[in-house]
Amino acid sequence: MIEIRIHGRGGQGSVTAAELLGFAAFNAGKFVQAFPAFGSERMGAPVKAFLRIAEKEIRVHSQIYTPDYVIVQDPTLLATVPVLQGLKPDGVVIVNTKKTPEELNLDTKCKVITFDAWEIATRVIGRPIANTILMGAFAAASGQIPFEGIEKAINARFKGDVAKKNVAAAKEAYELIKGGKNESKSRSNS
Amino acid sequence: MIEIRIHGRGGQGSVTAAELLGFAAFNAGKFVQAFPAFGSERMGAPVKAFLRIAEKEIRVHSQIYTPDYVIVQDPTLLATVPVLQGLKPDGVVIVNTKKTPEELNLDTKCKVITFDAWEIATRVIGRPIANTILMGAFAAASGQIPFEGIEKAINARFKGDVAKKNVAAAKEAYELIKGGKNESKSRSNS
Amino acid sequence: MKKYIEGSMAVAEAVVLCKPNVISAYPITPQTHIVEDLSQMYANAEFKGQFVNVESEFSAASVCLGAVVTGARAYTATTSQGLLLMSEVLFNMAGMRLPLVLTCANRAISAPINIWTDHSDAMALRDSGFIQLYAENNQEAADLHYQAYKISEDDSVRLPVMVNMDGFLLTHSFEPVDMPTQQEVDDFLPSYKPRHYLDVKHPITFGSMVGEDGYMEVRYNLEEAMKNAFGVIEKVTKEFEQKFGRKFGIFIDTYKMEDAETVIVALGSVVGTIKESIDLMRANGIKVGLMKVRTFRPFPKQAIVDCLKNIKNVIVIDRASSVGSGGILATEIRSAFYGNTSVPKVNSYIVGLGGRDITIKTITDIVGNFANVKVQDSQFVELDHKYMQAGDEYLKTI
Amino acid sequence: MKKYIEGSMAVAEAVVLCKPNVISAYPITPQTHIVEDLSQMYANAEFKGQFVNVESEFSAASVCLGAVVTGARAYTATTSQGLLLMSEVLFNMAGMRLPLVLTCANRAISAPINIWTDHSDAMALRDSGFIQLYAENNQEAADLHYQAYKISEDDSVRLPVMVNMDGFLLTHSFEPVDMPTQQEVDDFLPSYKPRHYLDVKHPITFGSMVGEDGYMEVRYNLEEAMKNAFGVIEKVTKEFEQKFGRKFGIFIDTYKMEDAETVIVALGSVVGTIKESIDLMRANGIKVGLMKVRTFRPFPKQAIVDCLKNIKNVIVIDRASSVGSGGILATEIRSAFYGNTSVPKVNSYIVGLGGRDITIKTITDIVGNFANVKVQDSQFVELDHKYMQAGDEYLKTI
Amino acid sequence: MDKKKHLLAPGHTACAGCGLSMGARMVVDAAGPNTMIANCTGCLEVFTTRYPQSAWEVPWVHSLFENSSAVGSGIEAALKAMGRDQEIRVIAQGGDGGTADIGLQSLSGMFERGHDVLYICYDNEAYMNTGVQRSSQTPFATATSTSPFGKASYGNPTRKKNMAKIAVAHEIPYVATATVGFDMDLKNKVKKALSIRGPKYLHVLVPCPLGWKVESRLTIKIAKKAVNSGIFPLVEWENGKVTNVRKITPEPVTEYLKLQGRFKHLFADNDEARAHLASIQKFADENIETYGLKS
Amino acid sequence: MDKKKHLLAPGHTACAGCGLSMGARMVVDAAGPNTMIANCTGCLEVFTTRYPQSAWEVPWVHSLFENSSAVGSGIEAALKAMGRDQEIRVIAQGGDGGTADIGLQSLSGMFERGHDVLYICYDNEAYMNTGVQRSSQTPFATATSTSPFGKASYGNPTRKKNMAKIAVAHEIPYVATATVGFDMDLKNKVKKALSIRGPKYLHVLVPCPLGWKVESRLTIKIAKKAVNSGIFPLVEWENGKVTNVRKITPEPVTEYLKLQGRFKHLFADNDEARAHLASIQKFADENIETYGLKS
Amino acid sequence: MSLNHGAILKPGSSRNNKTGNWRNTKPVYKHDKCTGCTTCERICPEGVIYQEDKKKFDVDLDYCKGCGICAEECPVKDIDMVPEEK
Amino acid sequence: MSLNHGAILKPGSSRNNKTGNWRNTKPVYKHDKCTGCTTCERICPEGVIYQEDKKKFDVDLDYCKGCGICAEECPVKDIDMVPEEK
Ligand SMILES: Cc1ncc(C[n+]2csc(CCOP(=O)(O)OP(=O)(O)O)c2C)c(N)n1
Ligand SMILES: Cc1ncc(C[n+]2csc(CCOP(=O)(O)OP(=O)(O)O)c2C)c(N)n1
Ligand code: SF4
Ligand code: SF4
Ligand code: SF4
Ligand code: SF4
Repeated sequence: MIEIRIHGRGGQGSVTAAELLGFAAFNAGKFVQAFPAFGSERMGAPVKAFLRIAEKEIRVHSQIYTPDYVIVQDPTLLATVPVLQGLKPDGVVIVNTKKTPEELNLDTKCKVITFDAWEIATRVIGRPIANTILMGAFAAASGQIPFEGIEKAINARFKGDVAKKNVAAAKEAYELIKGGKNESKSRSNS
Repeated sequence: MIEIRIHGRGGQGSVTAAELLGFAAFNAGKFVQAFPAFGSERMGAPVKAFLRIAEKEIRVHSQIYTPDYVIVQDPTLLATVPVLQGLKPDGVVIVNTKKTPEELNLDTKCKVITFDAWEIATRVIGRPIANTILMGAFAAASGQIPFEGIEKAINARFKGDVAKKNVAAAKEAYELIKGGKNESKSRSNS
Repeated sequence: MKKYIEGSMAVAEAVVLCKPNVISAYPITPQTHIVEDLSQMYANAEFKGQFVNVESEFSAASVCLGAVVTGARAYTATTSQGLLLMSEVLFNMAGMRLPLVLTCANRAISAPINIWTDHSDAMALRDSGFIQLYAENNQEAADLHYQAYKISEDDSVRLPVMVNMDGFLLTHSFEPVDMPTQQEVDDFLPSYKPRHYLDVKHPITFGSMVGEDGYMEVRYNLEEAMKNAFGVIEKVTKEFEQKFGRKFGIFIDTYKMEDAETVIVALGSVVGTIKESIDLMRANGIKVGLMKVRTFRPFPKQAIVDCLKNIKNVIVIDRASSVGSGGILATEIRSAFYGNTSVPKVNSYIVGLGGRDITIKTITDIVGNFANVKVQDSQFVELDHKYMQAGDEYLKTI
Repeated sequence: MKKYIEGSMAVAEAVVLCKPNVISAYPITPQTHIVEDLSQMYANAEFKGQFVNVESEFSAASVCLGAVVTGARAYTATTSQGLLLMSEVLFNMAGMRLPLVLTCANRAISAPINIWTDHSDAMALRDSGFIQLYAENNQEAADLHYQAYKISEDDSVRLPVMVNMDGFLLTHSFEPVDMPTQQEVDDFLPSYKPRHYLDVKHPITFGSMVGEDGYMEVRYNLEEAMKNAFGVIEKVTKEFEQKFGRKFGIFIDTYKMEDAETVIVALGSVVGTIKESIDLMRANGIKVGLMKVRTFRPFPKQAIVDCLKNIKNVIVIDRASSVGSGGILATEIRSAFYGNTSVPKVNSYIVGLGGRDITIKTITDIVGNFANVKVQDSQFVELDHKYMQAGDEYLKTI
Repeated sequence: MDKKKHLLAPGHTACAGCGLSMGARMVVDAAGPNTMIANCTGCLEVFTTRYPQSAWEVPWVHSLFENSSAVGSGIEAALKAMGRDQEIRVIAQGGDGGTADIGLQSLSGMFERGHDVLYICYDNEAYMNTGVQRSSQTPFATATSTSPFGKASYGNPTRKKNMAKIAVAHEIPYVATATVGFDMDLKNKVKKALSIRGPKYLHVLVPCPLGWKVESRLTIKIAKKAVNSGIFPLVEWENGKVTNVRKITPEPVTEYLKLQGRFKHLFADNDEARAHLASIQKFADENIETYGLKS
Repeated sequence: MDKKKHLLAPGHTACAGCGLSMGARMVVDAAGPNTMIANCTGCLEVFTTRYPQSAWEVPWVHSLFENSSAVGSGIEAALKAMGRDQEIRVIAQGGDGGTADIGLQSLSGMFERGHDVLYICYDNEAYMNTGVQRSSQTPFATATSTSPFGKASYGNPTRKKNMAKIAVAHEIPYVATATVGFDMDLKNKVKKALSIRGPKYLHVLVPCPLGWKVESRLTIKIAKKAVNSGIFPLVEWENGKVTNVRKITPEPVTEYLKLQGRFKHLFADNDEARAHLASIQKFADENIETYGLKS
Repeated sequence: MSLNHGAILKPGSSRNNKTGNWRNTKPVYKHDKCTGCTTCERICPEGVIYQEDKKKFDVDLDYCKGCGICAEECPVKDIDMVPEEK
Repeated sequence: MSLNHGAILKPGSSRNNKTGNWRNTKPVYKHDKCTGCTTCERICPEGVIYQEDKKKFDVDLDYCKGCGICAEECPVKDIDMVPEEK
């Protein structure tokens, strides 16, 4: 079972991202469970969403405390939310930011992937909404879901032009991350 | 302990009669408990009220099923309500009616006392309200309460002229019943 | 002074002696006389606080809530449908730790609509965080109110208290009741000094939203307050005895327990009837005793176990049933014995629902029949289905 | 067909497959998604009955009541405050023997206000005469609805049913759920044919006032209907298994009980977490099993006793507490053992109130600590008071 | 002589001379047999449906005190959903307490949602079923058991909440006031209301001999006096506009008040009493003015 | 620069551009520090008082969703009983749901009993706290999560329940409508209301960027357009009479509607959409007519 | 056990309850002045005045509670209230 | 255990919650055209625009959520909304 935690802000589509990633994994024949960190938060406030992907039925119903993957939708969260908390030693963090992993200098030995999702979003989709883009990035980074799965999930949720643009943007992120340029080296114990 | 059951109709003051008789007994140093047969009845419908008089604390909280005394405020009840039910073998029934005990011909071996309370009421009080009058009758029949007790109870509830008239009416009934003319012979087993 | 007085009036007078600042209530049979008597005292300027006639029980409780957060002593009374309708507010007041005294003139719950006594109403609120006390007679009903305010407002408790008295059986009965003087009550019950209240000089925010990070701790504190209530109830009851000379069992009370083989457990006005029944049965050589539950919340497990552990047979009389589970008091008593080595046989009876009269015969029959009853089920006593079959004939035709 | 679907949506679709005539509900977190999904299906003409958007939960339940007495199949959903607000109507529907399915998206009760899951809400209604079923996951949540209508409308039962699913944990989780076709549901669930309903051709009077002479018998019939429900639930569950191929424990279900020395008892979504915990503990040689309570009303005493009587240690996990008494499920289970010769040690834990997450560690810690716990009290698990002390400093200054 | 012609049968246990029992019979007779009724708790429910006897000849349901309008909404929705709504009319009804106090919100909801239901408020100006406690419909200065006359109280301190105006403010198609004192008018209003689709509100003044402390034979008289003094104007509103009023030759309100024990204290010989009587006369005068009642 | 001058502190968690947070601050600032507030459950309560932080600088209490007016009544009664009522003003407040739906009855009770309380309804035209479900204040044809647009639905089927009119029908001394779009007017109305003894009702339109699907920067604009189109007239009633209206030079309602995602489906190119737009224009025209809004 | 799950009642079954014995006075028609105006029939709160003929009405004394309204309202005073013999 | 029975809060303690980091764009005053009309100060939903001088207002960026209302409503366009560097 792999566990994913997504950090974002109300209105940025973190919950949708978890849901759609789950859908893609489901279509790929996996058992999945996606859910928000149930809050009363309003637009702009920090939120979390969770996703489990497994090869057998998922029975546990608790939040995720030791994720394999952490996705950070908004770089400002790094300052106020403990996004790295509980991340497994061999875990991966994907951060939407202009900065390189080195510039970010997170207090972790895990692999850190960064890229400017808002830039892609603004350019390709026309709005700074990064959730589908981060889905593409996750697919590439994790190898858990083929890109076609992401595409199908996006098309199941969005229609027409919006869908097309989201797929294109996600694809760009997918290719970018697949390229591996944006990752930190997974540092060994020093 | 003696137990009294009063039958009347909503609006005829049966509950008040039980309450005031209780007050009189209380003033005479007895333990008492007075309560209505709790109903949702409206003016005109048959109602019941109960009274217990005892020499020691009354702890039981149930209705009265085997009364020592039954008081019937309205003769029409005789046809529809089982007023004699449970009456103790040596019990007494006091009925407000024009008829004599013999004319009434109740199916009981107990002592039956009848008199026309409405006649007294209409004449002395000015309204056909018989409850205080029946109190006077009960005091006379039972010997449980001195007439002064009845008088005090009436004065505690009513004011001025109304009180005076009620006392006078009750007194008339008291004297009448004390006279003993209106009673049936307590029939022995035949 | 001993007065000959209706139960409702005794309670109304007791309440006024406690000097609440705000009374708000909504009429419902059989609580009405209490409210009417209070209204009359208000009209006569004998009660000098605010009397708020509301449009529903929901608002009655809410007005009390508003008054208490403002630092006032408040009072309400209700029963049955009214208690259910205000239940959301009652859970809330307990959770907010607001002292209040509420008189519940116990009555059955609809459907079918029925205005007579049983304990379904108060029992339905047993999770709410209210302290629950049950009166045996009108003397106790009145006396519990002085005690209730003192318990409710104790700083280590600060929980609302429900004083239960059987509808009609107590509320509408005239009995002798010893009523204290104002001075006596004042000496016993100090004026209400809340720790926190709405005050423009020291603004506070009341009733905040507490998330997963604290809710459980707040609820735990509530449980602790209930535990604290044990000590406070004991202290207050003893102080009451000292000042007023009337003695109550604190959480439970007993009658002729010394050599009892069978003990009847009950709460409310049936307790008096049971005492009479016991005298009768004892006269016939049957060794019966009584354990009366006066404090139902907090539930006095320890006192109950200590009282009953050496008894052979226990009969629990419930005037309410949790549909699909059985007698409520019986369930809790059986559970209380859990883990005890010495355990009586506990039979459970559902009696007197919807005002069905409980007579001495009812009680003696139950005792007489004890041996024939299986342990687990709750038995409904004295059923007679004929009356309810009245509608059948017509229904068969349609 | 297996769908990847949010719990709320699964329930909404299940409800529409049951073809209710009238749906009426009022939004409240975390039930909202169910109602919103139903609204969308109504807007899309996928649900073809009447959808009545009301001004309060009281009216939502009342609209359902009106619909059912008119011969319609009805549905509502709510939770927490909403459940309390409509409680008067719910007691009434059960007393009037009106079938209904109500989904309760379980949530804590105020105060303090908290929108997260626990079972205080449904538990507070346990006397009401509603049948109560609890779902472990979204598959079960959806499936319980088809079964619930069939149970509710059975002529020997005719009682409303509350299907409980944990708020957020289930309602807001996307999981794979097998959804049947309309044909399959139609084959399983016949259309509603009430015995009596409002009909100008055969006028009847519903909801009469029943006095001391009959109320108790009507309530007894209600208890009997609950007893009948045992048989009907069994029949319906088995028929469901046969038709849909999914097997449920009928009143209770078990997991790895064969050689278990310690058995955890629970209801709701925590059951899944417990299963995972058990696998983990068994891997470490600890012989733990699970008894899940699926049917809480009628309370399946017999099934529970049969299941647990030979167990040494029983751990009851309650996600609700009766303030001043303790774990509600624990109390009933302890009571159920009353009079049994072979009795396990039953410890009671209050866990996960107000959305406090229950993790595998929570469960394994409880099991690990079992021996250290006194029998009688209900233990609050994993308290941390620091957070709630935040207000103290200011309060000390005023 | 058809002893079954009424849709409310005799044998019910209302007090002798009860205006409510009169009104309810007039309403259901006017509505006819294709009517279903949802009823609040209150005198009407208690005196007509104490097990094992019912006075109703039409399908009738009582659920609780505060929800007949929501139950009525559910009946209507069910009839619609099952295609039975064409031939059947739905009435929801209650006393003034069930309508204007504890049931106001569910009534407002019924209005707002536009259910095709006629709501009838039987206004006897207090909670009679529970023993004459004040309601929001109790007139100013009335003595009731929760607004008694006394040293510190002159009876009910507030004026009647104006339910007809509140209903009109809900912008429903039909609102009217009526009374048993004018039975033909009442029945016509019921029929007219039932001919209109959507929510309708009819506020019916029904004297209560017990609560008003009036002799039972005066029920009709007193109801007429309420109208003829201007204290209870008979008005119809259609789509928010007044379309009809009953013209009167105004009698002084004292003619109305003096027959009733509940106003006895207003006839004491002191300034306060006189001032209160004057206020009540003013209320009547305002009605006469506002609705142009003078014939 | 006094960073503490407001009585609603920053740091609350309302959405950016929330009209409700704006309105609440304006109200409490206008009322001043000698004010106590009872608040319904809803966005305002949730975003200002999530433990361990409060944005309120005045004594404030939240109890439930439906009872701030009854809690406010209790506060007022307590202040009176304890002789603290002279210097302190009481405000009860809630969203449109807490006011016009689930709390309507307790509000009506507060009016009827004559409590000296100012009630403020913050009308964002839906249940926002729970995710934009319709309320009785949701305008006709609005898409919400319980009145979505779809094959069988054109959004909300009913018109706004007219709360100001309902309040006026309760015959209370002061009723007014206001909006954050005209902040001075709003504050003046609060002050005027608080200068009057008895129950007062103020209905404040507060745009919600989330629920109305409007850009957060447009909150004030959209509020002004609501007024300037005539769809939300600004009116004051004193003792039942209109004493003041804000005059406008009417803009077409489409100017107001088209900025809002919740009305998007009304701009489809088909007859049904056009018919609905025309109805909405008619509602505005009726207001313009009724209140003489044209300057 | 009863079939009657919801405590359902038969329509009009209140006719079993003869309220006539509540009465203290009873209405007696003179049957002379009646104009056939139907007032009495329309307003009787029990609904137990029946038209037997164009100008002849009569009371079902099984139910009449003796309220006196018919006598009070009869415009031509064709009805007397007469004390019941008890 | 806490004294805080009712989960009571300190007034204005929300100031501990710096909502400034919610912002994507921030208001920047040009401080040239301002007429001192006070519009921005009055309408900021956070109440965090303060008057420093007759014609000089400034924003407390600790709390400003960047809604853009001040810029939108400023009648002389003295305020620009500028993207946050993140
Ligand atoms: C929730 C609730 N509160 C109170 C009651 C008690 N109750 C029943 S009827 C009634 C008064 C009815 O008054 P009204 O509606 O005016 O009708 P009336 O009896 O006067 O005709 C009351 C207070 C109840 N049944 N339910
Ligand atoms: C009895 C009850 N029902 C439902 C809810 C859930 N609930 C809380 S706030 C709310 C909506 C609030 O809407 P509104 O009053 O319009 O205020 P807003 O949030 O829109 O400002 C709802 C439905 C509740 N808390 N209590
Ligand atoms: S109390 Fe009044 S309303 Fe009720 S039955 Fe008697 S007369 Fe009619
Ligand atoms: S949802 Fe709307 S009302 Fe609620 S905080 Fe956000 S903008 Fe304000
Ligand atoms: S006296 Fe009354 S009940 Fe009898 S017939 Fe006349 S009106 Fe009817
Ligand atoms: S952008 Fe919005 S929150 Fe920031 S200062 Fe301007 S109005 Fe205030």
